[in-house]
Formats: sequence, C-alpha cells, structure tokens
Amino acid sequence: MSVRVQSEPFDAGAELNAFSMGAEGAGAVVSFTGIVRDIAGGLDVMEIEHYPGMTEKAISGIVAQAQQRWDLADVLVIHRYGALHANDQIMMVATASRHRVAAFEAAEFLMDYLKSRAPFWKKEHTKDGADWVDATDADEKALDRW
Amino acid sequence: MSVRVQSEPFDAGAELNAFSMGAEGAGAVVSFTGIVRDIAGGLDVMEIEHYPGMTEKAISGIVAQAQQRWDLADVLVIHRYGALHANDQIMMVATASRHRVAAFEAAEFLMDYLKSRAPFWKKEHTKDGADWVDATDADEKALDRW
Amino acid sequence: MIDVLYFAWVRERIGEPKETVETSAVTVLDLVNELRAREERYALAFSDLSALRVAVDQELTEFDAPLAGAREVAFFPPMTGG
Amino acid sequence: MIDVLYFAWVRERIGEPKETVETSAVTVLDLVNELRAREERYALAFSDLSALRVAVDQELTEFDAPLAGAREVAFFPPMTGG
Repeated sequence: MSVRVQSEPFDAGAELNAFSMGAEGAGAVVSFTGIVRDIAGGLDVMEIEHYPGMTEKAISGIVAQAQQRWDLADVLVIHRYGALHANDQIMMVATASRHRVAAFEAAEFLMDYLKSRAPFWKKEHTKDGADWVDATDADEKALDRW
Repeated sequence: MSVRVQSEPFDAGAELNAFSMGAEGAGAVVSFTGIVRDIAGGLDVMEIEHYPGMTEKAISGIVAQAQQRWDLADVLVIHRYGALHANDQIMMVATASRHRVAAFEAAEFLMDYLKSRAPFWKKEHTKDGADWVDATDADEKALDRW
Repeated sequence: MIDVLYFAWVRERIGEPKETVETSAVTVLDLVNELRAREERYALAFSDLSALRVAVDQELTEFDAPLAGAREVAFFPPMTGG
Repeated sequence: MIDVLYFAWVRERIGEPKETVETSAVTVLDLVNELRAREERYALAFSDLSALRVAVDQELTEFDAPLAGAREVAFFPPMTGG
C-alpha cells in the first residue's frame, strides 16, 4: 500500500507504470485520475484544504477496508492539496488484483470513500469571489452500495 | 475514439498521459490494463489469435455502444495479438468523462464486452503442451448487467 | 462462392485458416451441414454447435442467419479477449 | 485542556484554525454548547450541526461522542475530496 498526500503535481502515467511493475501476480490494474474542472467558467484557483495528520490516517483506513473486502495485490492513493488550476490532476487511485472485477470494485470503493470520508475541502476562486464546494447527496448516497 | 490492434508492446503510462491530455473537459479518467498471468505455472508463451478486419470493427462497435450509454469525452482501446509472455501487458482501456461514475461504468462495460465479444482467442503454451483458454460462464454472465 | 474462415481450435481441427466454398446454402446451418458431410475433420469441428460462434461478413450472428449476399463466414469458439 | 481545530468555512467563521480550550465537557456536544455560549462567531459557526462533521483525535465520530482522554477535536463541513 502506498498513500501520498502532497502539494506537488504527480505524473499519473509514470505512477501507473511503477505501480503495475510492482504489483506481482496481478492480471488487472485499474487507475482513476481526478482532474480539476472549470464547471461554471472563470475558475482561477481550486484551493484544496486538508487536515494534516488525519488525512493519511483516514486514507490508510479506507485502503485497509478495501484490502479486507477484495484480494488486492497492491493499492496506490495520491491526493494533492493547495492551489490547483483547471485541468490539473488532483488525485489518483490505482488498484491491482488477479481479476478485473476486484480491481474495478476496489477502485470505485476507494473513490466513493475518498470523496466524503477523507478530510479534504475544495474552495473555488473565480473573479466573482470564492466559494466552498458543497458535498452532494449523490456522493453521500454512493457509500450505500458498499 | 481511438482503437488500436497491434502485436507490439505499448507503454500504458505514456498512453494514459496522452489520453488524459486530449480528453478536454473531463474530470475523471479511468484506465484498465490487462496483464498476462502465469496461472498454472510454467507458462512459456501466451499466444493471442485474432480475426483481422473484424477485430477493429467489433471493438469500434462496442465503443460506440458505450458512447451512446455514457457521456464520454474520449475512449481508448489497445489490444495486442501474437506471442506474449508472463507479466506482459495484453491490453488497455481508458475512458474519460465529466463524472467518475460514467468513466468507471463505461470502462467496465468495455472490458466485459471485449472479453467475450471481440474476436480474440488465447492459447497457453507450457512445457507440457498447449491449450486454448476456455471462455468462462462468469465472463458471459458479466454481460447481463448491462 | 463464399470465403469460409476458421479460428483457434476450429482452425486447428479443420487444418486450414480459410477456404473458398461453392455453395447454395440458404442459412449458416445449411452451410455447416454441407461441410459436416464432406469429411470427418469437418464433422468433428462442427460436432457441437453450442461450443461455436459464427460471424457473417465480420458481424457476430446466429446459426439460422441467412447467407444471401454474404461474402465471408467465420467459425470460431467463444472469444477470450481482454 | 484540549486542542480544537477548525477547517474550511468553519475555520473562516471562527476566524482561526486552532485554539486550546480549557473545558470539562463530557461529550463533543457539551463542548459545542460551551463554545456557542462564548461569542457570536461560535454561535454562528455551530448554528446547524447537521452541516458539520466532527473528529476526535483524528477519527470521525458523532456529536454525542465522549471527550474523556481526548487531546484534539476538529470541526469541519462534510468533506469534498477526490
């Protein structure tokens, strides 16, 4: 398991290759990359605040749950904080397993939990001001299926 | 949409980065990489036969179905044929969408259909002989959920 | 005249990847029955149709599909891609 | 003595990210009520607890959780990671 919380950008392709190389015996590798979208138009900065100390702990706990539920060769989570811009990569998750279903399900589980159980908060700064992004009912409901 | 059927290896990380760069407006990119496993031990060569002419057509048809069902910014499918070895990458799929659920579902849909509706056949060569890999009921049943 | 293609173990049992067949078969099944009657290797390859798949002009179809106008028929086992 | 941390708009409403509080509160809710009674900015930040989440010693928990032995309590809105 590898969990990284960082302000620096990361190279998703290089991370995917290193992860796949290290995941011995895996027949299936799934990755998810989250990218900053300029939804309303005019996004200046996407600020991501987090809770140092708790963040790594919360993510590791979510990964441990995934490892209990699925037979995973390895798991990678990278999540950035700080000032991001449109089209920047915010985070990535990768899962490796013998079978594709486990790799897909575990990646979706991780994403659903990272969305609303890891201590990150997004604030959108535009020329008109700044607003905290609201959590959505859909994100909360996504946890029900697990 | 990009569909490639080739005997040469590919660089999944470089493909993922190029795909993400090109998928404008996407907030979510999902990739799947399939890797040759030496399940029984002693795998010498995994031979992949395909049906030139039909293969690209069948894959493009599957991708078109995915594009009808989900709002996708882009889709990439690469599938190799020929002689592969344990730990070689056989194929990859990538999907880009505004939302993570669409990107995940479309990638799973593509994988389920590529498994049993694209004209590829695997043959495992070991020191004890060579056997065609049987299609599984699980792979056929996987289509029922779509 | 129609091109008949074989893949995977069907190809191995028939002993060749492709042949051109003179036929007036109306459906795929008619063609299969003509082939079965030819030689033992065909009868063997086509002994269990539930273990086979067929494509007409590179589109997956069923054994009762018509052959009118078709240029290419392919027989193969269930696919194992991915 | 307990460290109280605030994040996102809770931090902005309170006006600081962290403070150390002298308290004999038994539960998180007791602490919230003590804070609410202090100043308007606290009353405002804690006006709707259904819009808030709480962690005690960096573990998510509920507002009726006990504070015995806790060193750190954090208040924040629902998370929006990923």
